[in-house]
Amino acid sequence: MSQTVAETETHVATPSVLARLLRRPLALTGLVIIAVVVLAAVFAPWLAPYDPYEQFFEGLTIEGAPLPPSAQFWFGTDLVGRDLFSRLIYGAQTSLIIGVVANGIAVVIGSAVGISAGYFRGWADTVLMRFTDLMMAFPALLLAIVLAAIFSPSLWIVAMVIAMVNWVQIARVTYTETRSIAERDFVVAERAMGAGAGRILFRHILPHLLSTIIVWATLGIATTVLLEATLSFLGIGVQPPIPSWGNIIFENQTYFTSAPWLVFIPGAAILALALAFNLVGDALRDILDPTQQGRH
Amino acid sequence: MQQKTTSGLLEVNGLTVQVATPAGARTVVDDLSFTLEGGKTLCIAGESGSGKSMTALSLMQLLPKPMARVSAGTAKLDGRDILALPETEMRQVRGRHIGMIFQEPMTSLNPVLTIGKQLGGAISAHGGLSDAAIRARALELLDQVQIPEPARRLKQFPHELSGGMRQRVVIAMALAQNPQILIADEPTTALDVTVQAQILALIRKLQADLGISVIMITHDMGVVAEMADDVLVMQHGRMVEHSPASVIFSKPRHPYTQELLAAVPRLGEMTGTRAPKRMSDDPTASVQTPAPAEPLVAVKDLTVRFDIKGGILQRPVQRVHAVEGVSFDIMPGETLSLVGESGCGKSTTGKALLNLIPWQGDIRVAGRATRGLGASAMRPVLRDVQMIFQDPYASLDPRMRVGDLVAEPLQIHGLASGSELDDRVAYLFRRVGLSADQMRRYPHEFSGGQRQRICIARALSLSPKLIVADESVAALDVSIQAQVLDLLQDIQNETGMSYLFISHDMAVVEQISHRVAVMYMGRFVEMGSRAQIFENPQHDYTKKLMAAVPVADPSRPRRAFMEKAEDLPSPVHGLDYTPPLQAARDIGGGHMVWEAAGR
Amino acid sequence: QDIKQGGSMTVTYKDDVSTLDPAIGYDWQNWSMIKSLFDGLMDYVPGTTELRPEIAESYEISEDGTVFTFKLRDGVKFHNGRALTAEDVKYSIERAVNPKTQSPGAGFFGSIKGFEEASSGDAEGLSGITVVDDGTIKFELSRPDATFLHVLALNFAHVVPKEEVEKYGADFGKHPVGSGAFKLAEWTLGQRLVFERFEDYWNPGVPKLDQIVFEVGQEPVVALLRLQNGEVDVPGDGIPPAKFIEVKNDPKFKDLIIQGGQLHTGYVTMNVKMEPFDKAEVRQAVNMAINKDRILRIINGRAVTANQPLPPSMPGYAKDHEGYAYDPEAAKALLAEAGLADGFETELYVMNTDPQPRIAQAIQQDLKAIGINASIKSLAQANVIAAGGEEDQAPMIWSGGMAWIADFPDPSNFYGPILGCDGAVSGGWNWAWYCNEDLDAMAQEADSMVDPAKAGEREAMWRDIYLKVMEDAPWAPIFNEERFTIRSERIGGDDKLFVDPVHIPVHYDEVYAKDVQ
Amino acid sequence: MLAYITRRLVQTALILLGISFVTFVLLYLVPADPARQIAGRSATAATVENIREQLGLNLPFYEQYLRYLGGLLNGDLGRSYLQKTEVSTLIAARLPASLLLMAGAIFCELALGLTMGVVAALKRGSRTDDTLMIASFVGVSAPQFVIGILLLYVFAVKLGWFPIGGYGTFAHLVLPSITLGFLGAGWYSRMMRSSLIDVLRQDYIRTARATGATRAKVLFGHALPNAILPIIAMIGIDIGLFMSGIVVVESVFGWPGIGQLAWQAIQRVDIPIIMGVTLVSACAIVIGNLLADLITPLIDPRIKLR
Ligand SMILES: Nc1ncnc2c1ncn2[C@@H]1O[C@H](COP(=O)(O)OP(=O)(O)OP(=O)(O)O)[C@@H](O)[C@H]1O
Ligand SMILES: Nc1ncnc2c1ncn2[C@@H]1O[C@H](COP(=O)(O)OP(=O)(O)OP(=O)(O)O)[C@@H](O)[C@H]1O
Ligand SMILES: [Mg+2]
Ligand SMILES: [Mg+2]
Repeated sequence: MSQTVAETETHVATPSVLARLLRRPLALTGLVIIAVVVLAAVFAPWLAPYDPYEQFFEGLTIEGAPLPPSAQFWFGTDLVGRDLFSRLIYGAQTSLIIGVVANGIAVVIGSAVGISAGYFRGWADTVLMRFTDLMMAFPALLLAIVLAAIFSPSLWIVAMVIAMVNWVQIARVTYTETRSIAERDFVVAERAMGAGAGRILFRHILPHLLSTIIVWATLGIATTVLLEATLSFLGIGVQPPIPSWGNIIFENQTYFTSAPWLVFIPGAAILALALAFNLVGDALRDILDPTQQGRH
Repeated sequence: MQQKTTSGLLEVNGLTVQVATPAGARTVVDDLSFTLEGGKTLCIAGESGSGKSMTALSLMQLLPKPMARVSAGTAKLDGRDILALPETEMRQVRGRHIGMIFQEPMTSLNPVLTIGKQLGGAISAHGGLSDAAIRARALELLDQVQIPEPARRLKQFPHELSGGMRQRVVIAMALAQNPQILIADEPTTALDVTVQAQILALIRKLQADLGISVIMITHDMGVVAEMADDVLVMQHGRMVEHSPASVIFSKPRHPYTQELLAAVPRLGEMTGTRAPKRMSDDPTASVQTPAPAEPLVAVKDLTVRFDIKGGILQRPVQRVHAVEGVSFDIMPGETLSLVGESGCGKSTTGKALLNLIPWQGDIRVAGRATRGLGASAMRPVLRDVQMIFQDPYASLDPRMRVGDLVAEPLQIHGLASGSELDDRVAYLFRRVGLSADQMRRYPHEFSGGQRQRICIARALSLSPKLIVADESVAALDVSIQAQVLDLLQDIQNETGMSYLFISHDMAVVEQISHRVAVMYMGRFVEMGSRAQIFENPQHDYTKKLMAAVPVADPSRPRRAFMEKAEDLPSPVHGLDYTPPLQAARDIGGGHMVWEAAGR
Repeated sequence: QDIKQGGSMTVTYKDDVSTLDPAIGYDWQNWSMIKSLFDGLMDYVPGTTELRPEIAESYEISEDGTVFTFKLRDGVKFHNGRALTAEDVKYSIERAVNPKTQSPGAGFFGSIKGFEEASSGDAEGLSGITVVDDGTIKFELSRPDATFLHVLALNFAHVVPKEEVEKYGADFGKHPVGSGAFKLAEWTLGQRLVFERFEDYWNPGVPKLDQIVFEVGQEPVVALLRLQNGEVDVPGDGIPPAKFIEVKNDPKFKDLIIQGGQLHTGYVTMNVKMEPFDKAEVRQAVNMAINKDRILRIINGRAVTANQPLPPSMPGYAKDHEGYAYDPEAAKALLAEAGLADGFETELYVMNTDPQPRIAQAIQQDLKAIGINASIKSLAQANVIAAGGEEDQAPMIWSGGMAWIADFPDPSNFYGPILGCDGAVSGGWNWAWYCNEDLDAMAQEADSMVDPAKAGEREAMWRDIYLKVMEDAPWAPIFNEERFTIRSERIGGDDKLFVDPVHIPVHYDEVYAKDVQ
Repeated sequence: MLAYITRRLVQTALILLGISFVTFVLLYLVPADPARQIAGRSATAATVENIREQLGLNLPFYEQYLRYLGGLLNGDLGRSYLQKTEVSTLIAARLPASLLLMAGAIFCELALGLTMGVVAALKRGSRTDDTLMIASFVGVSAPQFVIGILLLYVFAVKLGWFPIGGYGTFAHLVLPSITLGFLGAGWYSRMMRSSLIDVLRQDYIRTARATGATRAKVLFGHALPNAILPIIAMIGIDIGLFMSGIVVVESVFGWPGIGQLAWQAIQRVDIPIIMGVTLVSACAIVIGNLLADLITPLIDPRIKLR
């Protein structure tokens, strides 16, 4: 049938998602940036020219000013005389750990809440979604700040805090989607065959949510990286001297006129990483979501 | 009537349309030529995907932009090639010279603008009219398309109108600037038969009154017979036959045309037979007339109401009376058909049998009462009752292989596993006419008819005693529809399966049923054997339904124009609504007619 | 001099001005604002720490130092026009002591008779204050108090008119009415305050300016940039580190920078109740491990190294004390002596505003060199203070940003709450939890030497106390901050006025506008 | 409609109740003692105890909360511990600045975002489209504090076109608005683009074109009213983002709004202010959502308020 031909074309017989990502220039750029950051984070001890914690005596001028980029210190030094380049490389670890762990937890919590509320309805739906509504109405940053103040901040606490703030979006999205999938004929058909909730949830609904979840997970990493940076920027993030891109800016922010490199280089790094995840996430959204087709 | 001229009003020559696909350009309309004469109706017929819509869109230069384009051909209108006109000039042609009606009345009106705004926009598309003049013209147009209370309609939004009304508005918009040509792309496919009949009659009347030429696109040979002066049959983008209507129906030359016509179920063709079509061919069939025995399914006073919630506390404020006190039995090996128009409660009745929705009343399946059974208690019942859903594609999980999908019921009920399971599934595939090596494919890799077979295979896997087939052929092209119907009947012949066959198509129902129940507004109005219903319809509604079915015979006198359109009454009522009493009347031989009590 | 009055000045602050109620205000921003809006019995000679009477014309101290009698000036008026009387003075001090006022300064009046009863709410007023007549007031103390005149110069002892306080109730702090050189003309919350010259001020030559505009919510860096643009006259928070070198090296601005001492010490506290800081050797080792010169460099040399609690400009400062010199090797040896040759893990609390975390990191690196692994806890000020007030929470705190700045220039002011046993309680400010009964007794003794003739002896005693403290080394003093501030070219006045040790940061009443001269 | 609004308001009240509870619990857990902060460094233990009593801080948790709720019902947000002022006065004094900033940001968002989105949708697939979409990605990825500092550095410090922070004139508003609106502009342009592309594919657009309507008429009369719908739904979410954004933007630009108030209060654990600002922000978010839900049916008649 001609109809079949047409549909085979739209539901492409997947030449892996990765391959399709690589075909898009923007997504490719994003992947390259992510790869660079990941490599930097993983191989930091080998890549960094200096110990990121070492406060060099010659890292400050006599007056105590940081040094601008030079052959010795590629990105200059910070306000206590440490090598900015090395700190950026180690800072990538922090950003990625937060991005992956915090966001991973958020994704798990969010999808669990969304799916159960969306499928089971009734009181589970009411309780979970009212709670989600409540969390939606919370100004996220304020919540994060208060949480960070309660549990005195550390890398893992920051990750938890971010997870507790970020799951809401995913819960909403998976909830709506689960509800609509649960109404779709094939789920009704499953019920007509006598299938139980577990089977329907895990074999039929979850696979359909997977692409949504993947997309939101990547987009969420971008948000998470930014949120961590913001918390650090406000001085309640990862504790010094552990470098994170956000707290490098926080420590140096007032120097934006006298030592702009200390603010704008890490700023550019955050931007690049968030941008990369956004680009990849968006491309995934395109690739994995058949309703968004017809772009690019 | 216009003067017949030697050269037609619109002359299309060598029209070729290509669409861009990942695999390169694909020709979807191939070298199409025809002439539309003034005041005549040209029907373009053909199955889904044959390029009918593309043809129409290319004449308006409205092809979906980057993907599709006209790669060759001309279309002369008043000496100008409208395929080659620049956009600004083409805009003068659209609406003024050619008006167009689209397939989907539900989506072809802008949901956020009032009817008045949209109609007004169409009237004044080329400017220069005062508001009063626009309004006057709008009222005139609405009156012309027989919409009651035109002044009120102007203020309404599309979603506040029924499908039929909307399609009338679309027609009014197409006529707004007095075009010479009206292109109607499947204008009635999405509508109920009774409404379809009204719209078709309306188009004919307007054509007669205004003397315009019509290009009518349809896949329904019945509609063709009702409307066409000339017929152009398309297949895979090519024209296979182009003749006057009378010729096409009496002496179809091309095999494809013949096939198309053969597949069309014709209302009344089975007059005089007792058993369904397939069985009558085969007198040795095991079950001819169902022997009076214990009913397989007994439904008493089935009532389904859906609450509409609202107010501060989200309490129910209104109620949809989807099914109201319906009772029927289904015997082993029998096909009971439910017919009726959209929203009358057919699907709801079917779903209630499988406990997919909450209901009241009493349902017994093979003697077991199913009321209030939980999911696990229902499981054994579901071995006896299975359902095939209206849309085969939607009811197959697109991410699973079809083999696994068919195997699922067996796994759920723990009936087979391992190689036995594979064997059973392979058997089921062969049984529905698919090859076992297609098991590893995904649903989207099949055609509509094949998918419906997969659904049937899945329903069969539990060897149920009853299958609820909900509009199982409605979405299919006629030729495929015929195949699926045959398959269902073959299975019944072989296994003595019972069907609850849900359909809105009287012609299909006539072919397959032992007994027929006509539904209207959640109730039965008439029930009886096929012969009783089709040869001796009693209830007005049954008669109206049958009269509305277009008949694929151009020689039949065309139906007269009907009264002003009316909206179907709504099944939504207040909470305190008590449905009026009905009285059943048995007029002999199990032929029941329900009428309002006290008549 | 004949300095013409008139003109206006713009001052910026980062943080909001919370309240201008003299009994309550205790912030960097409002301290000297209150001094300009209100007057007390005593004040200091502008730019110095030398006491002089303000609305008191003269005073007498009894032989035993327990009775102080003040004669008030004539013609002192409140901004609402009413004449100020001795009754007001009494009311104001009693108000500060009254627990309902929740004054943070109530404790300063502890030596006045009847304080216990009044501060617990059992008595209405202070029995030790007597209004002799409209122009005379008498204070009776329960014990001799050498600091009492300083106490009367504190904001908490400034005079408020009862009727206005009662009119505004709890909101008096937003509608201050005093008898000071300026009165409040406008207050847009969170944005700006405008002070206007009080025409009826008792001292006709003061103030010099007609108007002061305070803009709040301005980051110090922004304030300085605006000063460079000529929009701001005095950045209230001083020159931010980020701009210091730049303006210092800018010929246009370098002469406008003013340097002055400050009654401030930055130190690291070590909780003597927590292991291993319960061992004096460990605390001494920490003192020796910190490279204070490098820390000075990090803060662009805007301080001098410290080796004792008192700042150099404080009476009682031990000039020739050598303290613990920077010597990591010796520090290691000390650690080894304490049985911690392998070092240990600990935590260093620090407030999370620049440059404190940076200083903490420098300290951290120094400690690491002798094997102490201190992880940094950089928290909001309130959280650090809360941790310091618990016996078992914060092993080490870098005091920067929350450190003690003396309320008045007397050595006793550096002891009680932060090193004495009184402060070593839950919720106290003695974060080292250092409590030496002998020293407490000595302090008590020193403070009862009221006789001005014995001032030298008293000073020596205090010097001794602080040196003894340093033997136990509950603190590692790091530096004494120098104040560096800048003013616009338009504003004139003796340099001392811009680094006034009491009217911090600027003596608003005395500076003048050059453009009206 | 009325029933709907009433129900939503009841829901809002419940949400605010929930938020007040959660915030109260969280702040209760914050390790800082307000009484000691008020008492100051020279205070005796007795003074601290006395203050604690006056503030009711020694009451059991639930009693403290009920007290707070009681005040809340009378419109009393309590008094700031450190500012010694009614929280409602403080917030009222600062709210106009924040609202102004938000208005500026919304303007930037819409002006920039919608224009970019429409242009990109109309020029789909072109280089313009690509450039605009990359710009929008930068918008959604850029940390606000970096953008803020960068704008300040370039346009205020280096070029001197705008004042360096502060509040008062229109010129003061420009940079903070852009900073705050940048993120939203990115989102909006992308949403507008895909929404418009989607709408332009709809049948009713084809119907409109088939009547011979001009491109402009089709775009403005038919497509945009539909394309704008998903963006209206964003209002609520947007306000949530703003509420987070103003803390950062106001601190960078010294803007005297409630973000700055909140930040100062958090630093000093001034619990009544934190509570107050959280509730006001939550209110704003909920009201934003309510507005979005009320506006949508005005544009989209299919949506009925139930
Ligand atoms: N936008 C498009 N992009 C690519 N191919 C298309 C597009 N629209 C239609 N086609 C293909 O063009 C062919 C002809 O489509 P057309 O819509 O003209 O069929 P039709 O005869 O109108 O069918 P139906 O009865 O289903 O409406 C089909 O094979 C279809 O798959
Ligand atoms: N879950 C539901 N909630 C509310 N109303 C419903 C629900 N399901 C069906 N209805 C309503 O019940 C009525 C009967 O619906 P049903 O699906 O049974 O009609 P149908 O005869 O199958 O129509 P069609 O031919 O369009 O499929 C309709 O008015 C429908 O809108
Ligand atoms: Mg078509
Ligand atoms: Mg149905």
